[in-house]
Amino acid sequence: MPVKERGYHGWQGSLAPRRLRWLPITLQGIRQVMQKKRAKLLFFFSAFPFLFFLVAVYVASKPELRFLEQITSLIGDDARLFNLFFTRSGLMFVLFLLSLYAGSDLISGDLKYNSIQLYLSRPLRRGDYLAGKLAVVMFYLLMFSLVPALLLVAAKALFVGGWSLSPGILLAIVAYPILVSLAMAALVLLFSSFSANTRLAIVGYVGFYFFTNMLAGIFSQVVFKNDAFGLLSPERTMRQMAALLFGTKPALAVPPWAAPLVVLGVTLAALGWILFRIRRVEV
Amino acid sequence: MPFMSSATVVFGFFARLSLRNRRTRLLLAAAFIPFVILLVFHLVAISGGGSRSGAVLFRQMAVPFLFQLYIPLMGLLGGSACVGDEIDQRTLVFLTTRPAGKASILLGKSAAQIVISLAIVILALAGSFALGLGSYVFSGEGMARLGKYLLAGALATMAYTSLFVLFGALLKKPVIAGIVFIFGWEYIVQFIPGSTQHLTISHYIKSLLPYKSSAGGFLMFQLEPSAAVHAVLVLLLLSGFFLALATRVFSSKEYVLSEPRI
Amino acid sequence: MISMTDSIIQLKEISFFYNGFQAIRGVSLEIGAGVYGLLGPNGAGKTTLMKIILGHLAPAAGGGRVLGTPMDAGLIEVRRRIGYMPESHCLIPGMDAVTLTAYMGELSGMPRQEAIKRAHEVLYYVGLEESRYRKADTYSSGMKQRLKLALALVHDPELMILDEPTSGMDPGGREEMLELIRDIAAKGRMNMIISSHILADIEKTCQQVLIMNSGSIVSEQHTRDFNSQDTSIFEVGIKGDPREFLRRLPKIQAETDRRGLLRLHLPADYPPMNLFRDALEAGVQIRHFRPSRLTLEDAFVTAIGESHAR
Amino acid sequence: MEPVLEAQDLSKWYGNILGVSDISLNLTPGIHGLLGPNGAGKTTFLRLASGQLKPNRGRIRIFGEAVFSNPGLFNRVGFCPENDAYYRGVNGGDYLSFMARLHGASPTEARERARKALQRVGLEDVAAKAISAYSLGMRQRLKVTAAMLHDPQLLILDEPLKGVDPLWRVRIIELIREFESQGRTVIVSSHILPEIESMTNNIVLIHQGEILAEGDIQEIRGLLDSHPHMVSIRTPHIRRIASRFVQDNHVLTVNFSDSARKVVFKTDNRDHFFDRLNRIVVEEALEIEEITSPDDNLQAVFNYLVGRK
Repeated sequence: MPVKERGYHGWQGSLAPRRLRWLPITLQGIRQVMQKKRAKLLFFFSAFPFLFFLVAVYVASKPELRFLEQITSLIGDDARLFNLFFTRSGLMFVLFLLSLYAGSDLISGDLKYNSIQLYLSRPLRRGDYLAGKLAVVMFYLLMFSLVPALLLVAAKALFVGGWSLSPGILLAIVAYPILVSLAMAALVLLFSSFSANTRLAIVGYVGFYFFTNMLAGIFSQVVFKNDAFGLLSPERTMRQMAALLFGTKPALAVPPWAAPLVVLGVTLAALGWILFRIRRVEV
Repeated sequence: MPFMSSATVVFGFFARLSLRNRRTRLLLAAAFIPFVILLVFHLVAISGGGSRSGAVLFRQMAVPFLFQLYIPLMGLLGGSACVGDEIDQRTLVFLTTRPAGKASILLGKSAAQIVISLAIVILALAGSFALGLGSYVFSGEGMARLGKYLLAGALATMAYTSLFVLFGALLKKPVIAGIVFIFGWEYIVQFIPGSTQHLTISHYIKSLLPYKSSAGGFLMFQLEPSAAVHAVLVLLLLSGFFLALATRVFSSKEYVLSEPRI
Repeated sequence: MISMTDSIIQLKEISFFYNGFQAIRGVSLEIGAGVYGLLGPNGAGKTTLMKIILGHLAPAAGGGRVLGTPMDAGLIEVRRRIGYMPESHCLIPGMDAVTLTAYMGELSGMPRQEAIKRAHEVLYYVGLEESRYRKADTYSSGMKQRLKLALALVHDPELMILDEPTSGMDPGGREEMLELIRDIAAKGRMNMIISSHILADIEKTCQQVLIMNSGSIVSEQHTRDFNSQDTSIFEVGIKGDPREFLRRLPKIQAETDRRGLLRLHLPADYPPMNLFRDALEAGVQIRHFRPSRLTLEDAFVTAIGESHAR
Repeated sequence: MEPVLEAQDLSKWYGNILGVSDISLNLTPGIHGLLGPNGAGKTTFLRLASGQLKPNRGRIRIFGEAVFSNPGLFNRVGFCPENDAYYRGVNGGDYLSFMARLHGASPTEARERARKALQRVGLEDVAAKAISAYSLGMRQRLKVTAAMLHDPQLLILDEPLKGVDPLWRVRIIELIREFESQGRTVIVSSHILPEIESMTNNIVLIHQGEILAEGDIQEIRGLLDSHPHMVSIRTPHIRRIASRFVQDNHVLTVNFSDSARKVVFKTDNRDHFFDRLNRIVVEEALEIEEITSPDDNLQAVFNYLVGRK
């Protein structure tokens, strides 16, 4: 009878080079956010805009519910419907809260507990680390923007019993949430990478969000009466971009390329800074 | 060791420490955002750009930013750090195993935090005011106006910092609670007319601000101001009360600096 | 697989600076298969050198090959094949030991199911089987040390770099840790670099020792060379008053070591057995008696010199 | 003698995790070594002794005074915590000056005390360097000297030698012994047994939150008389020596090892055994190469008491 020898045993498998080296970081991060306190509660409230629009789509598809027409007329065409869902349903604020909840401690926690060296002792580069963390936040943001939007598309098709969506709108429905999630994830991670102190990250991100909104409002409407200042606010910039993608009337009178340029610029700058910051961490 | 002298020593050390702190530098930079904006505005105006007066910019931008956003958030960061940093960095033991009472330690630390914050707020307010209102500052009326802003700013800084010192001494995660307080409680209550407003700090601060127009937006919403003397007294009393309570909590509570090692 | 003749690490003229302070001063070295000890006082540059090998720090000058791969270009490859146990405590809060270990395995390129299975195995191996579902942040420092070893082992690397593996462990735990390290080296044919400032640890685990001081390697030798005997020095442990005993001995050099033992330098004309007679006459018992050996500690002190102690 | 530290039925738990339970202890001047495996409750005990924690049950008094919320006591007590903690952005000199100021020193006096304290542990050259740039061992030395800063009567050191390199370890042990030689009290916990041995014979063994044994290391030995001791002798005359002891009532077993030059006795009375051995060696002029006790160290006591072996 062969008896397994006591003591150390090697591992017989082989370590395969992975194409998506960052993927385990993302999956693990997603699981960890799920285990946080009050996660379920937050997710429940985050689904409100979707539930509301689901009801609206249903009502709009039923001629017998005509007495609600005043409401349903607002979502007359697909472009308006999804534009409203993305920008006027409180979804922006929900996404802000979600990014704060999922992302504010993602890097600061690793700085505090000295765990970046755990990652960098594995076959990972700093960029892989950042990509993995970024994808965690993006996952939750997409879960409550892209996914419900696609569900709405499906619901509409079911309720109405036909397919009426134009490819341009479908593209916008997919592209908009991805852009928003990327930008927001980059922003929250930017604040998270400032220090090992998560408190600073939270206060900084919250302060930034409210302050830019305040500033954009005052500048564009009171002081300068120039819509370009509206782009100071992430929320207004996103709305502007949505209008552009969905072909609805934009709120700000600025050139069409301005909003995407701001989003892209801010995102790239944030990612660049985080990489620079991680590089300077002594592991 | 006598209470006052140990509080003074603690105050001196932490005041100097916080001057070198990155967080203080970040806060200082943030406080001067309105100032920088005003500066840019003037440069643009000189070259023939903008049309609105600096006074409007000061009132519509600098005041809401500083009072509504900056002072509460700085109070939250600085106040909760008084105890929070000592726990996070596990340095509390260095202070509590010396012959200085815990009350004097916390008061010294809080005082250092408040003094630094006051300096920042006063500098930022006065700078923005001067830049926004120009030569008006040097008139008697302008001085009085600036005085009111500074008084309101100073009292707000004290009240918020003291409150969040208490939060820091009491709670494990003071920042979340603080954010809920600032953007939840203080914000929602101002939409409720009547005496409920008296339960917020911002009500008394608003009562002290030298202009009462509601045109400026959400800061002035639904204001039924209290008398100035009344507001000053309440803010002072509140600060004292929060600090006293914080020292009580800090003196009697035990803080476990790391996980029990079992 | 690396054959025994290949060199595991080759470094050429490595230099490294921290804010203008030269932490590594032109270190060149060649390490073959086997277990190497890296010994030196705090601040000698042991950890820095290890981090350079791992690619955590980029040397200001010099380069080399690790496991046959060029250091800079093959960063990912090198990190896949090395297991690193850092000195500082590092963990991901809120994760239990199995999850953390499996996670690290996955990051190293193991399939998830395999990683979980292997995590259980290595945790059992390092003696954490009973607390493997506990959150790692509630571990005592000895348990964290074992966990870090498990993390370094999970992907069965070719080279392990262990930075102060026994720091913060109680004596029983320390012995077990050293036993594990010896077992891994023997059964797993693992190549290792172990840093420590505890001499006994290195003596017990390593075949070769590199002594570092102020950023340079000051000495390289076989551990077995330390055991050459010097018959004129004896270690003596007595029960009773040592003064009376020492008074009876001829004028000799005597010092007390950290364990309270006397180190006696006997002159050639004094037969060592006379110690027993003198002890009897002085009314003390000799309870410990052994020719002193040149220990790693002596080698260490000689190599580093007294300048450090000042 | 009036005890310096006095604990009575001291118990402390964190939630449902036990820290220490029912510790009763009286410590008099001298060095006391606190030993126990990781998680035994050493740190919890020392945190109770330094007033960082409140006991759930029982009481602890130092110099007859309660500890929690009694800052005045720390004029006479110095404490070195186990955590590797420090104020970011502060240098060693300023840190020690601050600590001295908390003891009521004037600014100039504080700087002078800080300078001396740094000198004591060889850190005078890095006085102006940020503590965060120190190595672990240097920070440890700084904590130790900070605890001694005000020349206290009682020094409590939690793992003071952790991470300190061998040369400085010896120096710190010397410092501790010098400190004690002036009639003062030191309580020190350590993982490294030879170091406790080189500092003191008074040990307190803690295990799973309880005191296992307390007293002189020899007394603890005495307690364990049933625990037989091994004595190993290397000599060319193993059979002659063995034959002298075979008849001895206090020799339980005699083992010859493979090398044929070594014999290992197990005895339950070491005093008697060594007395006879010394006489035989002298009387019969035997050649002895080596006498060692494979289990005669703290480690053996420890292992025996905590039941590892």
